[in-house]
Amino acid sequence: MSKATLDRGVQILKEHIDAPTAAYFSSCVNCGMCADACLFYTETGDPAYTPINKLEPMRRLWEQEYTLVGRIKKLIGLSKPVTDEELGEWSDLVYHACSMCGRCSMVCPVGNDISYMIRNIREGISAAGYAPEGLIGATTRAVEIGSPMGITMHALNTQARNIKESSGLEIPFDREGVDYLVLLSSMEVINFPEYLEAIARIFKQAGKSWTISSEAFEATNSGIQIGVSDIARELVSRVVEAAEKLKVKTVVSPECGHAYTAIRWDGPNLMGRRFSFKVKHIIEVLDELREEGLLKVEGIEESCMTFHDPCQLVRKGGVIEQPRNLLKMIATNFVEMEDSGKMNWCCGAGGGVSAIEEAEGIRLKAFNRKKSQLEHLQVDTLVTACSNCRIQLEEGLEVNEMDIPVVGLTEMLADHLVEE
Amino acid sequence: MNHDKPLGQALREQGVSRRGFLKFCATTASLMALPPSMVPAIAKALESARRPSVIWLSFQECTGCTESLTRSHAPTLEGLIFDNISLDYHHTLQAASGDAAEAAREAAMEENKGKYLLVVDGSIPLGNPGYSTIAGISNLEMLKEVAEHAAAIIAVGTCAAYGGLPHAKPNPTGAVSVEEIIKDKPIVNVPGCPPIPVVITGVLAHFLTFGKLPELDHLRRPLAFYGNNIHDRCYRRPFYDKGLFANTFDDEGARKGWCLFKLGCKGPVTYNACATIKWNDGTSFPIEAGHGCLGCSEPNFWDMGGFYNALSESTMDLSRTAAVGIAVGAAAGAASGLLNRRKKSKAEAAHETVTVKDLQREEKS
Amino acid sequence: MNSMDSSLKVEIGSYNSGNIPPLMHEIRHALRNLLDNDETTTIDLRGLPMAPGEQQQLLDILGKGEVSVQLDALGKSEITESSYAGVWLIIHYNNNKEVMGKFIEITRMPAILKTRTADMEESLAALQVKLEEV
Amino acid sequence: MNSAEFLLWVRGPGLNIAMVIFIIGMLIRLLEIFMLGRKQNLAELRGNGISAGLRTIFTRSTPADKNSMRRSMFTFVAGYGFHIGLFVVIFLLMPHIQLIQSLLGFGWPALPTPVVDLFTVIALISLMALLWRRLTHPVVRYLSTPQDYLVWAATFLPLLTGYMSYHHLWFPYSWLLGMHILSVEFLLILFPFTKLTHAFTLFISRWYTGMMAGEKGVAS
Repeated sequence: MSKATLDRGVQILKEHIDAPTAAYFSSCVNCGMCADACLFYTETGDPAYTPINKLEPMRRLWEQEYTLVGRIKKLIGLSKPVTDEELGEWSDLVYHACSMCGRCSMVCPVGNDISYMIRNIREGISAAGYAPEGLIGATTRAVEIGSPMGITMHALNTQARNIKESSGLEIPFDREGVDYLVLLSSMEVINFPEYLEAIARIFKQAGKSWTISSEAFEATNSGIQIGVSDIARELVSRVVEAAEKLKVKTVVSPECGHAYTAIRWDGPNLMGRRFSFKVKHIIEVLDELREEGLLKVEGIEESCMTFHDPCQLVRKGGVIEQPRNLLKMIATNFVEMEDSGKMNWCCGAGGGVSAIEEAEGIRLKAFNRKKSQLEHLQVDTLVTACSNCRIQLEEGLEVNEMDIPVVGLTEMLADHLVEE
Repeated sequence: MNHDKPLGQALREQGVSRRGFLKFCATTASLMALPPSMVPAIAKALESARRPSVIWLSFQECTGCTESLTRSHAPTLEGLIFDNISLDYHHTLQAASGDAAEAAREAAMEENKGKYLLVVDGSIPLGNPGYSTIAGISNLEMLKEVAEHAAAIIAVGTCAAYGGLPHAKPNPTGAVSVEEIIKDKPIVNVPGCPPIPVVITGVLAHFLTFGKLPELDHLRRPLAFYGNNIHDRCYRRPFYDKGLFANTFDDEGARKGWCLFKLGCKGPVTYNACATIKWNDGTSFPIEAGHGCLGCSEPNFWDMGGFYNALSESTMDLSRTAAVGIAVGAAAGAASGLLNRRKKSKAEAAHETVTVKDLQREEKS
Repeated sequence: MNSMDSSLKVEIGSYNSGNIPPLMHEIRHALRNLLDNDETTTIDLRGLPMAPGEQQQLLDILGKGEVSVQLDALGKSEITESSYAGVWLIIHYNNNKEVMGKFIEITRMPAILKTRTADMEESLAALQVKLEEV
Repeated sequence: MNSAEFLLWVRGPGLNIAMVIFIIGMLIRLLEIFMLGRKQNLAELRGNGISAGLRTIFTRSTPADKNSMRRSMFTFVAGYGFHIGLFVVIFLLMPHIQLIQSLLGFGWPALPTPVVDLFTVIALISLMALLWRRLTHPVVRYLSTPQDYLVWAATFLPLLTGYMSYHHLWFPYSWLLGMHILSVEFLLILFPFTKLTHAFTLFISRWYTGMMAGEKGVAS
């Protein structure tokens, strides 16, 4: 029996209101600058999509519960309580119209980390039962099947077999004591099987041992997106247990944004303990191999290309220079997109937006930002390092009838490996 | 001199030439702080002016105001004014005393009923009528009696105008100003401790010349003399604007004559003519002598938070208030913070693991 | 001079109320007006805030001209034309030689110097009487 | 009440009342924030959070990047104009320094009054521009609550009355000075209970945000 109620949502919000949140709400002066940084506002012009507005129920709850004046106002009936209707209404704002890209957190003049709070308000809204159907479905599949897209080991095995047949490369499963435990996102398994082969080729050339855990190959974490820490913890713990069981040195997050955040930054905090292994994004690993001289490439891409920075890598992960270092090995005609790096604009599908069917309209509208950036640049190839971004970019370009191929950085590097 | 002759005629009979009369008019205009262009109008008015009867009552005062007046350049043109008013009662200056003096007052009141000018210096004690009496008559009683048929009242000095030093906390005699007692007569306040002598005579000259009181500000002070504050007319004002201040009475700034704001000068909130008319025959005034303005022409000037505290400082000890605030605030903040922590811990303790089954509401599924 | 003197000495001349230049402008303007419209202007120096020494500074700037007249009526008066023709300085004293008023008059001839008609009529009558006596 | 009594009240009891409410209120607000606490970050850190937090306290006073500045140009210009003007007026006008010195026991040199006057005008114009924006810009109008307008007025009044005092506009100086001090007292009393608190808490916000980002190796 479901326990989702308003009270539960409110109680969970109370758990998540901490000192930073209180400082943030105390500091906001409604200047509206976060709106200018949010593509859901800039591409729709709807003031309701102003980032700080997406937190209004939580702000009121903080005021009513955790400030003296708010408590007095509540006591004498001067404050507006948080209601079911309101949380239902706000569900659209915090799930459909926010990809938790964190641009707002970078521009806020008083220094509020708005996306940090969005992550927390999702906890309350989901516990109150107002998470979007699509995300609930993905989360349920992730918990029950092991992958938000319902991929099973069976599908992965088939893929491994195909790779073996076509290239002769062995995909190692469940090997102990290897250098890298490679995780995959279901999107890669379904849409971009080239990734796995690329990994196999690169590690082979570099002479690194690696493996995939048959118990935990999925990197994505729907619990993070929907905002349920309990579920996020369960999903992360599968990876952690597998990594510890196989005694690997490093867990490698795939070309995915939030998966990296989920394991690298949120993982230890969800588990409540430090990890015995390191967590790295595949791009970080590749850049390390490059530094060590273990990544030998040949041939140059002469087409004009640019790189789309996944938000979770740049603004939440600090991975900014690595992809550029790698690209420069194989591309001469590399141009930076406007606002690239730390301030890059989101593709519009992060933070779970891509899993919400009802959000398709706004998701494609949000893509207009990327579209105009790309129109401005006139590139031949768009490179990125996140499958979720990649799917959104491909879809957006197709809808807008723009013929620009979107390529994963890992695959592109693998294509240039020196054949031995 | 005949009481009933117009002033112009009376002066000529005294042998004052027409040039002398013009000089008299020019200096009178200057005295009243009226522009020189007013001289012809003043001459015309003075030509036909008739001398009024003046009764001067001194209550709780120090005689400083009378001193200010009489110690100024006598005999002077102001003296001439006094020659042309009939000072029928002034218990410090008159020769008569005792019953004769009181009789003179009563006679003047009777003779000029409704036309005489009443000048008051000193405050009136309301605490006990016996605190200050003249010929056995309490100040309150005498003021009421003389004011009843006065044409107008001039309250000379800060005591008569606003209660003055006797009114200072804790005001043991219950001293009040003239205007707090007399409500139905035109009153001019000529405050100052003491007022500038030419200001006193200027107001008298105005009454003599035009037969009415000058234009007043919201504190019933003649605008001609009290229209500007000391700060705006002060020759040290440029130092204020440049940010050059004396920090002590003997530092470089004090020697160079810089602004005295930091040393407690009340010039910015004091309306008086000291900075322009100056004192002692136009020689100097307190700021020129190196001391800040005390604000003596303003009500309650003695209680304005210390003569040597800058105007922008608090009149009370803020540091103690701040210390109390910090102590109370820290305690209250800690209490409120602890309540918050308890609330949060309770919410955490009540936490039940959210599973995928809990994500949809009953009514929805 | 002892040390007391030097420590308490006010440095005259370091003051500048800034009032001299506008006053000079006013005088210039009044002189222009006198030439163009034959209008006289009187400035009462008592109404102007002056720093110590500034009034003397002003008088020094104006300087002394050709005419200097002494009037004796209700005490002395000094009427001097400054080095700028048409700009007069008038100082009225009382019988105690104290300054009662200080004016700058911009005029062809200060009004106080002109003989009054009434005085002349009286003089005429007096002269007549005198002649008859002779 | 005459102007002298009024001035006496605002300089004495009024200022004391306002000051004590301000101090108590702000301490409550600050302790409420800090005592809510935050969980320790167990992830392997990429950078030093403390130095990043300290850095962000300062760097957030400048635009994140050129394009963000261009997009929010109006807010930037008016915001800078207002805040810089206000800072200069509060901390570099001699009478204000004198008050602070009487409270803390130390002071610092002042700017010439006409310069401060110029900054007052800048602050006043900026504030009016920001109000205009609040009333007309769809986002800011949408976000604005009655409190925003109250706080605007409470900030505008001390600047306006201060400006009026210096220039003797419309009322006698003593009344203007009294009104000026009273309006500051109004501001002080409102301060802890409105978003005016941001003047203090923004440093906490920047600190936390800078630290959390810095631990991930992101310069925020």
